[in-house]
Amino acid sequence: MNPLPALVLLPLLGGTVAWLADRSNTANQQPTRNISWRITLMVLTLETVLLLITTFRHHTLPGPWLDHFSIPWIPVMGIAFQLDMDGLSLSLLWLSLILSFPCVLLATRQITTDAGAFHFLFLATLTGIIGTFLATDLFLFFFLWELMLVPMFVLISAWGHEDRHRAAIRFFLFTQGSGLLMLLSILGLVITHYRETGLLTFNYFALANTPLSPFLSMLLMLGFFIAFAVKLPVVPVHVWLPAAHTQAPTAASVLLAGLMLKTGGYGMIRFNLMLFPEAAIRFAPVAMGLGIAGILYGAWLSCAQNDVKRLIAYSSISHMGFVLLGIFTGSNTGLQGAIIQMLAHGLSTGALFIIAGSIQDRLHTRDMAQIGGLWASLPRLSSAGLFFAVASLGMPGLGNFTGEFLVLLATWHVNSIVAALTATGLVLAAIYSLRMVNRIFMAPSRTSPSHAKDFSAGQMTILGALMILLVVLGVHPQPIMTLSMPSPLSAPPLSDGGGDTQ
Amino acid sequence: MNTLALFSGAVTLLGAIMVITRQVAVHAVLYLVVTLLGLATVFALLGAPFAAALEVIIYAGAIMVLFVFVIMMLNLGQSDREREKEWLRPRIWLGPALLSILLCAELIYSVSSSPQQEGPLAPLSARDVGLSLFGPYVLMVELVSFLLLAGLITAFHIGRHRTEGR
Amino acid sequence: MPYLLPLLVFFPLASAIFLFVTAGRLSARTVGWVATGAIGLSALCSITLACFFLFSAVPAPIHIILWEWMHTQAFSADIAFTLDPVSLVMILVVTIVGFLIHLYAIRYMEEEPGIARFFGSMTLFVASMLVLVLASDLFCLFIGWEGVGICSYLLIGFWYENPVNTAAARKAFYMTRIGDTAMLCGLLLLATTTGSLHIETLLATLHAGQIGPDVLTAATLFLLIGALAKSAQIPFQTWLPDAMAGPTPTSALIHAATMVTAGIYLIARLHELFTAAPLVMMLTSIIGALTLMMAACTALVQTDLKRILAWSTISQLGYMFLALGTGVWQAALFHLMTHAFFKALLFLTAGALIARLHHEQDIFRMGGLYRTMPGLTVAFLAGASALAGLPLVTSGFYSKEMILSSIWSAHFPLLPGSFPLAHILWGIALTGAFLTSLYIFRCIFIVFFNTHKTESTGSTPRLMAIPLACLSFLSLFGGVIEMPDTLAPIHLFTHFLSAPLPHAEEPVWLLLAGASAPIAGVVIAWVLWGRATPVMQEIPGQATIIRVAKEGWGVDALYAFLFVQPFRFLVWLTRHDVLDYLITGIGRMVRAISSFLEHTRTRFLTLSSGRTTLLLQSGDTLLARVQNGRVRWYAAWIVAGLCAALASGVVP
Amino acid sequence: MVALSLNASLLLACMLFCIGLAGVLIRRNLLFMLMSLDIMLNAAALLFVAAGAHWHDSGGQVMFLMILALAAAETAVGLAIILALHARGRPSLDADTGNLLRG
Repeated sequence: MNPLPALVLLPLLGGTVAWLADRSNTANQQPTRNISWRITLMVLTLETVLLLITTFRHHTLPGPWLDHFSIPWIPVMGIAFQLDMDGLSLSLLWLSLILSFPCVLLATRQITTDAGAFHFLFLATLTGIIGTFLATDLFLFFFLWELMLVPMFVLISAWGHEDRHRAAIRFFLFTQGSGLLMLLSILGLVITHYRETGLLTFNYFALANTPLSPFLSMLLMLGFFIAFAVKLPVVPVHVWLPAAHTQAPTAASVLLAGLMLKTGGYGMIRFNLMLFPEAAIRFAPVAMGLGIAGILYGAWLSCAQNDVKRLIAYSSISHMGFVLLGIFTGSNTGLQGAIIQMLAHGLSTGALFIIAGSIQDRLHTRDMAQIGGLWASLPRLSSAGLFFAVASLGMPGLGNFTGEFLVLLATWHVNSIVAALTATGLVLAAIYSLRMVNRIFMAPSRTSPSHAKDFSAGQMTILGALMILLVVLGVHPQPIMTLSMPSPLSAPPLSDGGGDTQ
Repeated sequence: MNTLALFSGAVTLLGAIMVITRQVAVHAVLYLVVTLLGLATVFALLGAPFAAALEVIIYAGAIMVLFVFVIMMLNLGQSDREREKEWLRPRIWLGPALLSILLCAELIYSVSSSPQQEGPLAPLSARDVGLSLFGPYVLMVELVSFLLLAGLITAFHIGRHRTEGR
Repeated sequence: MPYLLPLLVFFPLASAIFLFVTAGRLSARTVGWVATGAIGLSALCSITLACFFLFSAVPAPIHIILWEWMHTQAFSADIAFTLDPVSLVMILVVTIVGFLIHLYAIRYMEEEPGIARFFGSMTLFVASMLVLVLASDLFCLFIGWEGVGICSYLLIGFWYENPVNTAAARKAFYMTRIGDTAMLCGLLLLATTTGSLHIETLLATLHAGQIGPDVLTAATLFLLIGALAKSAQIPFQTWLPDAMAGPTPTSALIHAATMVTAGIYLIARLHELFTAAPLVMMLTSIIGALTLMMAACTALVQTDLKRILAWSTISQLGYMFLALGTGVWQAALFHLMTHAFFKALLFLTAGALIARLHHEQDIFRMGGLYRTMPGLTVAFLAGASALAGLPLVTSGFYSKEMILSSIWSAHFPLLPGSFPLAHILWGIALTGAFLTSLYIFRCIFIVFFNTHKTESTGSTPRLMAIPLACLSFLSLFGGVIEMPDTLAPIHLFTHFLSAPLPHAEEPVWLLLAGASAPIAGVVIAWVLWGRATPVMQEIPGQATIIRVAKEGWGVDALYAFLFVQPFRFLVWLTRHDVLDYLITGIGRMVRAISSFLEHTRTRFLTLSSGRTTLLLQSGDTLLARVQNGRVRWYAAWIVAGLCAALASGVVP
Repeated sequence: MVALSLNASLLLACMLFCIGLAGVLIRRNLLFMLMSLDIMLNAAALLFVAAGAHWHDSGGQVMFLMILALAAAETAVGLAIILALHARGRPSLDADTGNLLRG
């Protein structure tokens, strides 16, 4: 049995089960509490087991690709349900699962209104994300890409905070609009391929070898780039992000920041760099410029925010600027830096959103001017917050710095002045992170929330696991770097019509 | 001859104008008779003696008598005359008169703009008329008989209704 | 033996993690002892290593690679430790002084509610500092470098209830972070040039001549900026006095003995690199000289006891930079060591004193304390004499004398031989020594020997007294391992560090000058403040220059005016996302336009329909009037139509 | 014998018709309107006769006969209506009051 399709579909099925269970449960006379939550937890555990199997399965494939699965889906159009996994996918899949657990354990249990639907949507989004990391059929990729959006849209607009509708609609418009551009690019690529070879296929590996004129390849690449840039997000099209992150419920914020942004980076590596290498090289200066703009702009605005979640959201923009910069430096170092940065950012920002969400649950405000001095009453939460804030300011020895350092190193090879300019982003990072720390955690206690409950030991264990992972990423990133390098295209795993490969 | 034609035409027109301007119905009828007689002269001058005869006999004779009878039955008096006078203010007749004059001018203009045609004018005797009347136009004669019958029945019906209404 | 190196770091690190995890569950005394025990174990390790080093036949540096941090095509770095004499000196200082300060802090911090946080941060700091010191790879060093920064931040802002403290903490972190960023740039430059940040590889590349002079100058300049920021030299000096907001043990350990000397250590470690960049060397020495002078002058007018010590630290660090700039890094390290002893002593004594005076820090409100606390007086006197460098009996004398004598004979290759920069610098340093002695004895005379002013309570606990005693001993006699040739040819320290220096023949008057300056300072201080009726009770605060000097020469205000306020203002100005507004604005505009269009259309339609209705109505009435059932009117209409038809037929 | 040109008779017919028309339009009394109508009919008849004479066709006089019959029928019906109206209490014979569609 190949576990890849199960990996993709399991959350969706599990989500449906959770939903139905919740509905039948509420109809019951004596409802079991949190039944959908339990099912979700079970699904995630099962998924982890599957991923473990996938990771340690004996790989028989030649070449660097770890796993492959393909069955025809719409054969007339050359569309297949095709999944492939390489180290990059695998590491991002692990990130997805690792982040989902804290989400479910720390953030979704509080959902009381229509919990079944919430968990269903949560798992559906997760399906989209996991599928996006695995799909190598462009149509399937697009399908899953869109699948990610709709549940997230509903999550934000139904369970979000005060200004949720606007935020949700903005999120949806931006991502959906850019997704359409990507669809155009996919179709353009497929049609070009069809004209050249007479073979109608959406297969990633087949399409990778399509001969393209420079202009056309630039055009198609831009289509992909814009879609991924909106997701990443890159500066001029980032405006959906602060609102969406701020207004989303905690679990959705974590999904958004921790995972969904990574699909943008993943897409850039997998599709922009690999499908259109020449165009990407020609486009690199612009992309790098955008990356630097993102780093500085995000950090700068982050310095001025008073809303905790907004501050974290802008810091995300800054961090993802490093990812963009790293991807387009055109060197392996930069690429590895970008990947490490994605993983580390997922962990640190995800955790920060969990903490911000917990603060909001306890104090019912996100305004830093009103929170103030939590250390005395919530020492565990505060120390966790301090740790992740320090991680996000780029502390050497933690994952974020590794990523940033590698990206800066690669950038320095390209242009030292640009890299030096980028490094000033680190100063700004220190300013906004410590500003947050000194407003929330280490500050005169303002409203003494004596009734607020601190994190329990179990919850701290989960956050502790994230901390350990960050430290590992920071001081011993080599195995992960080796693992997570995207496989080159030169060795596609199998020719067409492979079916299940065992 | 020309003089006679002009004179008869003038009498006709003058009579017609008098008809429409009279205040007393009997006067108008009398002027109408004059008009018809003038017209009969014109017919005769146009070489249609049969038509002229019929004009005098039937129109000026029979139909006008009908009018006179009716006027007598209406029993009109001074009040009617006053009312007619009331109704013949210039404010009332000026508009229709102007309209008519305009129409007249247009008609005259269009008629006179057509070229003068002097065809051979030979009189058409009653025999010619009778021949064509019972030759090609026989169907029309039947139609006219129907028309007269219809008129007869209508008049009778209206008159009878009145008597019954009483 | 190599496994002791990771163990050295492990003890404090483990204790830090343990303390953070069990925060709030252990008693204060337990917390203190756990931390002190861990540092003690580290100190034992370092002493063992030192013994091993001293008594081994061929003392070779110990290398240990723990694991590879990363290896890519263009760059590789390892998490690796090296123990050579330079780092051995440092680990001895860090662990022993650290141990003593921890011991002291057990009692000092006993009452604090956040004691676990305090000791956690302190031990974490020691761990980071050890990583910094032991790292054989500049990248690894940078981990420790930033680590000590964040610990310093946490400890300065320990009493976070007061916003002034957290502001000071952030100020310290930001300023050092600016330097760190510059240092990171230097590291990146070196990394791209050599492909590795391993110090030995770096030096090998340097000796192979593969680093161009421009790159070298730029890289060392960047590193220098980092070191200056860390060591609070001009232009970064402003954070250190504010950093005194932290608990006194923190000030002693981090902001006097160890962390602030990281910059000196970095340059000493990379002295070969710096020697190859004469411009940067000269810059280093000039900045050092300026800083020492400026800081000494500032210290002279301070009234806050801890601030006097802080400015004095900056001044002493200036000495070290001066020494580094003139190439005698051994002297810098020697002074670093002795300074760690006596400055820690001074801080701890001051802390004990302040604790007993109900947190009174103004020296002019103290006085005559030698009667009530003779022990502290002796300790403070020991520290002060070492700081002033009273000849022969204090360690400070030997280290300062070493610096002074080496400056005199320093050589700056970039300058023409006739320009006596070395002599000018020597003059500044000598004046500095005089001022040092002046300000610290001013402090002593005012605090200990004047009329009694404040009530003091309790007595110094034994647990606090023991470290003071140890440090007093070290301050007084720690310097005898290295002496000027004129006195005795003892050069244990320099021999230990490197090949023996070629000792130029020093004139005796040089030594005499160096020895007499502190004595002169003491005498003048006694004249001014020490006698029963002092010449000057208080330095007049009215004079503008004094006020300015008291505020650190207005640099703070200048920075606030130049950087902080504009930054705050700009951030405030741009607190809203312009692009967000732009796009939202476009959206709004589109909506406004469309609604305007809609409105206009509606209005137009309403209007036109109204008009049409009106028109139709009027037409309707007209038609209705036409349709009046009056035969004559119908006829008239027929006629009119006929007229029109005819006219249209006739007229054209 | 034939002394009138077609144009002259046409002119006469037109004028006569317009006078009749003016009568119809001007007079409110039904009796006068009826008389004016007769004038108009006569004008039409004159036109037929003149045309017949001009083209020497007896059809014109046949048409005259038909108009004669028409006029007779019309007059008969019209006068009957006038009498009926008069008998029903509208002695004024005002044409303008007959617009109310009421028996």
